[in-house]
Amino acid sequence: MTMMRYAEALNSALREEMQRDPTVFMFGEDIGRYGGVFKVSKGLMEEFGENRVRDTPISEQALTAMAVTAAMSGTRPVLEIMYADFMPLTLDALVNQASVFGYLWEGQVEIPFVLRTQGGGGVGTGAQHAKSLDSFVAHVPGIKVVAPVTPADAKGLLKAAIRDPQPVVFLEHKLLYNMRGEVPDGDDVLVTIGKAKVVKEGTDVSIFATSKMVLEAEQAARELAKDGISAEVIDLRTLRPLDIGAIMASIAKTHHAVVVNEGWTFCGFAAELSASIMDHCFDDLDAPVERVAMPDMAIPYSEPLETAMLPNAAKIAAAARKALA
Amino acid sequence: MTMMRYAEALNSALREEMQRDPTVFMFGEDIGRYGGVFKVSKGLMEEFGENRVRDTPISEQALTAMAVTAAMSGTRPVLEIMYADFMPLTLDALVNQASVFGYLWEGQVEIPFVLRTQGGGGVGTGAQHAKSLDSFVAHVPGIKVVAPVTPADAKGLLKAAIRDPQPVVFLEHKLLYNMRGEVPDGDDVLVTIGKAKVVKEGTDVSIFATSKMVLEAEQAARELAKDGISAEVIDLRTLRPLDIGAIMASIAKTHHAVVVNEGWTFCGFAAELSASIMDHCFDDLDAPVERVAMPDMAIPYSEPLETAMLPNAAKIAAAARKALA
Amino acid sequence: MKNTPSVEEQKEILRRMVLTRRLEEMLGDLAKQAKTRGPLHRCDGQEAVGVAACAVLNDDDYVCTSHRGHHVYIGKGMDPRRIVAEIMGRETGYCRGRGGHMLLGDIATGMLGGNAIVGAGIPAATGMALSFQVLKQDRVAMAVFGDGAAQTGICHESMNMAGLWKLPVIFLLENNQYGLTVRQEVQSPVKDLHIRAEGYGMPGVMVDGNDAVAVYRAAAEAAERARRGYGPTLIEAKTYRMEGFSTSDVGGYQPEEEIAQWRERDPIRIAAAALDELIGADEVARIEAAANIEMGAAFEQALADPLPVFETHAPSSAYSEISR
Amino acid sequence: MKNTPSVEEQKEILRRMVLTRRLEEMLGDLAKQAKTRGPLHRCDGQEAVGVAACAVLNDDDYVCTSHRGHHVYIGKGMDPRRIVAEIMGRETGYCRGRGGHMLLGDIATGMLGGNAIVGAGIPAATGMALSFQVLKQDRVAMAVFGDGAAQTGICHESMNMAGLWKLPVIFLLENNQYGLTVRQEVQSPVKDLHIRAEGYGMPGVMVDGNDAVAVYRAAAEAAERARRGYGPTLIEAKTYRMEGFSTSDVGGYQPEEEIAQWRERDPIRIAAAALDELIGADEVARIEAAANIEMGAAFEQALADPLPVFETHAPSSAYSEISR
Ligand SMILES: Cc1ncc(C[n+]2csc(CCOP(=O)(O)OP(=O)(O)O)c2C)c(N)n1
Ligand SMILES: Cc1ncc(C[n+]2csc(CCOP(=O)(O)OP(=O)(O)O)c2C)c(N)n1
Ligand SMILES: [Mg+2]
Ligand SMILES: [Mg+2]
Repeated sequence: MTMMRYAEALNSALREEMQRDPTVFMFGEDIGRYGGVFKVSKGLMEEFGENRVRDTPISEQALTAMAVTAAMSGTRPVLEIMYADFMPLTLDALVNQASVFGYLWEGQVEIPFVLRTQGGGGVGTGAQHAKSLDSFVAHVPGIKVVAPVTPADAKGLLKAAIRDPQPVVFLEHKLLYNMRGEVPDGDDVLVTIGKAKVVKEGTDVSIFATSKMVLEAEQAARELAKDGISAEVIDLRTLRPLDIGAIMASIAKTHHAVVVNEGWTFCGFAAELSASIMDHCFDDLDAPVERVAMPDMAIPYSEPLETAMLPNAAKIAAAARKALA
Repeated sequence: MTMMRYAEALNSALREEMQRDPTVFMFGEDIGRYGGVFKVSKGLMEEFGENRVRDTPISEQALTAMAVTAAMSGTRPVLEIMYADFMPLTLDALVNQASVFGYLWEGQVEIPFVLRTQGGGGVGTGAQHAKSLDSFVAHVPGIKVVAPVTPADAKGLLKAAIRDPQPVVFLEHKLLYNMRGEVPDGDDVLVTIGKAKVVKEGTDVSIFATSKMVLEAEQAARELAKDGISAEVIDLRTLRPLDIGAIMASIAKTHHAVVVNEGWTFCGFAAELSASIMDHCFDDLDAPVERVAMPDMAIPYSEPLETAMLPNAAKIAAAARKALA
Repeated sequence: MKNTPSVEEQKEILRRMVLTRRLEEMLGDLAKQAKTRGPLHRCDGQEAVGVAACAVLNDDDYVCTSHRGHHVYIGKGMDPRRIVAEIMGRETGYCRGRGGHMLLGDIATGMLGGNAIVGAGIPAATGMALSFQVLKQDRVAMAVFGDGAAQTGICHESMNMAGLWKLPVIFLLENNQYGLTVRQEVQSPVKDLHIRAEGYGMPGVMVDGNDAVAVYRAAAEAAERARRGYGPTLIEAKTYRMEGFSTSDVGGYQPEEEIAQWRERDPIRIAAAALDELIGADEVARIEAAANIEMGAAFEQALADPLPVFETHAPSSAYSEISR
Repeated sequence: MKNTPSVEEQKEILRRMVLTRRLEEMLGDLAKQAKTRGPLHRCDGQEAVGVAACAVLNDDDYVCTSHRGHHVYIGKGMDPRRIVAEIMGRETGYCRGRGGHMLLGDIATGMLGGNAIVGAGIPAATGMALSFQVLKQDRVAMAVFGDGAAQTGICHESMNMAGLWKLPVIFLLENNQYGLTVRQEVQSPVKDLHIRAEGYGMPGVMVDGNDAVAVYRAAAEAAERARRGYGPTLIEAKTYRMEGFSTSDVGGYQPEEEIAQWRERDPIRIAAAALDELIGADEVARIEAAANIEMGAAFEQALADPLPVFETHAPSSAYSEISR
């Protein structure tokens, strides 16, 4: 085990996979000379050269489309999209290219590419640089979507994503990069895509979250514990494919559920969680699933406004109490 | 009342609104000289001239962004995007422009534009020309989304959309254009955005749908009636804002619900319907809400494949039976 | 640098052009009998562009085309029977009926593939060329796209990156002078689109798209440049689509006189005339007759092939998901 | 056609350039004290571009700028106090604190607005110009954007449509030679981006972006063309950002010697020197001093203003929805 920051864990995953497999290459805006605006690719251009680590023009739409076909042609591209807010620019390549050809040309091509991006609010980056648009990408068949919260999962899932034969959208969070945690040593420590993790066991209510919202859920669980409420916190880690088995097992025990997502409420990822629970766990539920997500509005800049609207531990705890009331 | 086709109803809405308000103008690919590939804008360039009815280059991304700011500058643009499959290209303008500035510059600007498009499968147009991507647009705060099924609603809602101060995405369906129906006469017959309609009353199970799926739901209700099952069919008409009151009223009566959407299942619009029902109607439900939507895969071309996967009356009826089992 | 087609190559080009024309005609007939499904975009009149340009490529060079790609399918050496089978939605088609006429793909011949999102073939080929460059392979990618597609944002982004990185890609702009129904002057303020190449630091050349030899030469030169590491080329091939936009098209926007003028310059007649001089009219006629027969047989076989059944086409490996 | 600024105009331009510089410096100081929120993109060194170009516009002409728009805010005549208040997240700011420094908008002065999606200001201004043309109004729209933004697809799509329809729009490309951290040769294979104008059927001109008078002249000519119905112009103003990309920038990618060279050509010194000859150095010094004082006062007032409270900022009319 080595203690490292989330950004460092990602960096070491990239380095190891590039060392291991010469077909892995990276491209994206400012990822090369500068090492990425969040420093995730620091030192990689120096190590692997300008052919395999490329600074690009500001052209998200073509970049993503190029990643798709580069992946069909013998390489394993890792594309960085600087902010998740720019995901709309990548969607044609995901929805009309990767998703379509993965199925239509099944057996002829694989599409092993990773699109890394980061979203989330909390530091005044404003309405165009703080969103979580998880449900846009999670809606697309044939695309996997992961969103780790710990450095260990960040490393293990990124390595798994790079080795995966399908496109994987890898969602990071700007407030996680400096978080530290123990990361297992060894080049082949992968984390399986599609497996949730019980972060804290509990018996009264299940809280399901991904990415930074897992930290908020853990905080909520600690607050609830003070009132004698035992919350189980599940880090889904993967948004698609969803580990519905883990969800069912937890709800079978607690009979109450809170679903959390930093994206907008309406048609957001939390809606899918609620609907999936409706599909699979209705008879186990003693109360409606509570959704905790972003109010349906643009994210304001000013601190009191932004802070008030983001989902957080207090809102999660309140939702859990409501579910149990 | 006049009997007309859905396409004609849209055409007359456009004509009347352009006659009434000189700030309304239209643009889009092949909408002018040719009258639109679905002939919705037939004759309008002749009547209103090339300044107000414009054929455009193939540039969906900029066209949508231009509609947003044209709308801020004194006009009421109506933009046609030929296929809903191209919505990803329009999303930056919706998510990062219209949605953002509608709130940030509230009080300074209004953004009265209509984005018309059409989706849906059934006629072998293939994986890039048959999708319903409703949840992409319905996820965006500040955007209204409507999807009428009858010629009367098509006309009344399009007129309301053009007069609305907010952006409205207007979802048509390629298989509806030739459907005929009675349309009320009179220039000011609007249909209120955000109001659902009970298409058929029933007592055993509520079926919620929009656009062409309403026809499938009606057909399902007829089949269920043969077995003595009384289904209530609700045409939501508007996806956002959702008429949750109408949904609650129906479920309070039937205690069973089927939600239908032609888009993909995972993170699709049907998921939001299920989640909204979870939020508001849990105690009224005697069984889990059944989701009927597209399987999570690209739409195949060949007839037996496409036909097998599209949601239809038989699948809706089966879902209703399951809910009641 | 060799950039003139040999006699053998010219014969093969003519053969493939005739195969393509016959494919279009037979599809047109079936469409009139309502035996096809969905819109079909015929490329009658444009055969020289797709066929002659593909003739300079190897099997492991990739080509991306548009919704109007039949000449590229045939040009890249795909099997007529399996093309027809795909277009007719059969299990024996290149994509087992999943793709249809616009979305064919065949990794074996490097036709990867059709694309019905206008402009999408441009970054597609650029991405392939990027992969070739990263792997330091001696391979070229080519995008075949229309004048309408040239107005899309991804065209700009792709050409900029291709010029910047000197990617081994050929941009073959098939200027048939119409978008869907609108003339080119309704889509762009400039008539000659290859002039834009300068802004991307690459050569832009114009050729007569109805002259297979001219297309071959330009493509050969571009491929050579790409292989030598000098980067991309934009080739604008002026041509014309003689049968309108698609089978679901009500027509009326291409003036009759204009169509007639271009029929005079039918690319198959031009290619045949050039060959007449080299191998004699009889041999040319034999090539054409054989191609027509071959395509007829392809239809016969393909139409006898089975339609797919849904059960064997449910989402599987390409969409493998653990828990659903 | 009048295209040289009067003495009065030059004085006002200088005043606004100094206001902008002082704004940047004071923000820089506050950022160092960790009293600002989020990244700030200073435009020190680029003041002449935004200020002098806006000087040729009327209040009802619209301008769209980028994430680096302070010179445009001031240039278009916005009130320093309310600008600062917005940047500091106050209720008295132009957007009541909702926007922050990148997303300001003010319909009254026609600054509509900042935009942090790179390239998005380009179709934004084009759409405004479209509206003006539809309504047959005598108004002009201007997009101010960077060399990085010039590589986006929407830039191409917008310029093509503007050229096609002869829209009354000015494309002011502020080439400060860097994207975020990458030099322009890492972003584009061509050094001079205005050459792309030819591909859109519009004139492309290059000016010294550090010379306010040169910028004014080019913008005045472009505005005149637009008003007369001759359509758009692409102006490439070569300039430099002396303080790096943003306050969250760790720097290191702009060579010191390069920065030093450009400091020699500080646009404020160039504008002041030109005015020295016309009105004397004392008067120039008075203008500068007054501007510095004005901006100081703006900060003092704005920082005393209240922060917003969430309750009055919940989604309301802009998001009105009937049933939720
Ligand atoms: C992104 C996108 N926009 C619009 C369409 C609808 N469409 C299909 S083909 C076409 C015209 C294409 O023109 P061009 O590129 O010149 O090709 P041609 O049909 O002339 O071969 C249009 C608008 C589409 N398929 N994709
Ligand atoms: C679509 C998009 N991609 C990437 C970014 C991140 N980003 C912000 S500014 C910038 C560089 C812009 O360069 P340029 O247009 O030259 O403007 P400058 O900062 O030099 O003024 C980048 C990449 C963004 N905001 N939007
Ligand atoms: Mg064309
Ligand atoms: Mg720049």
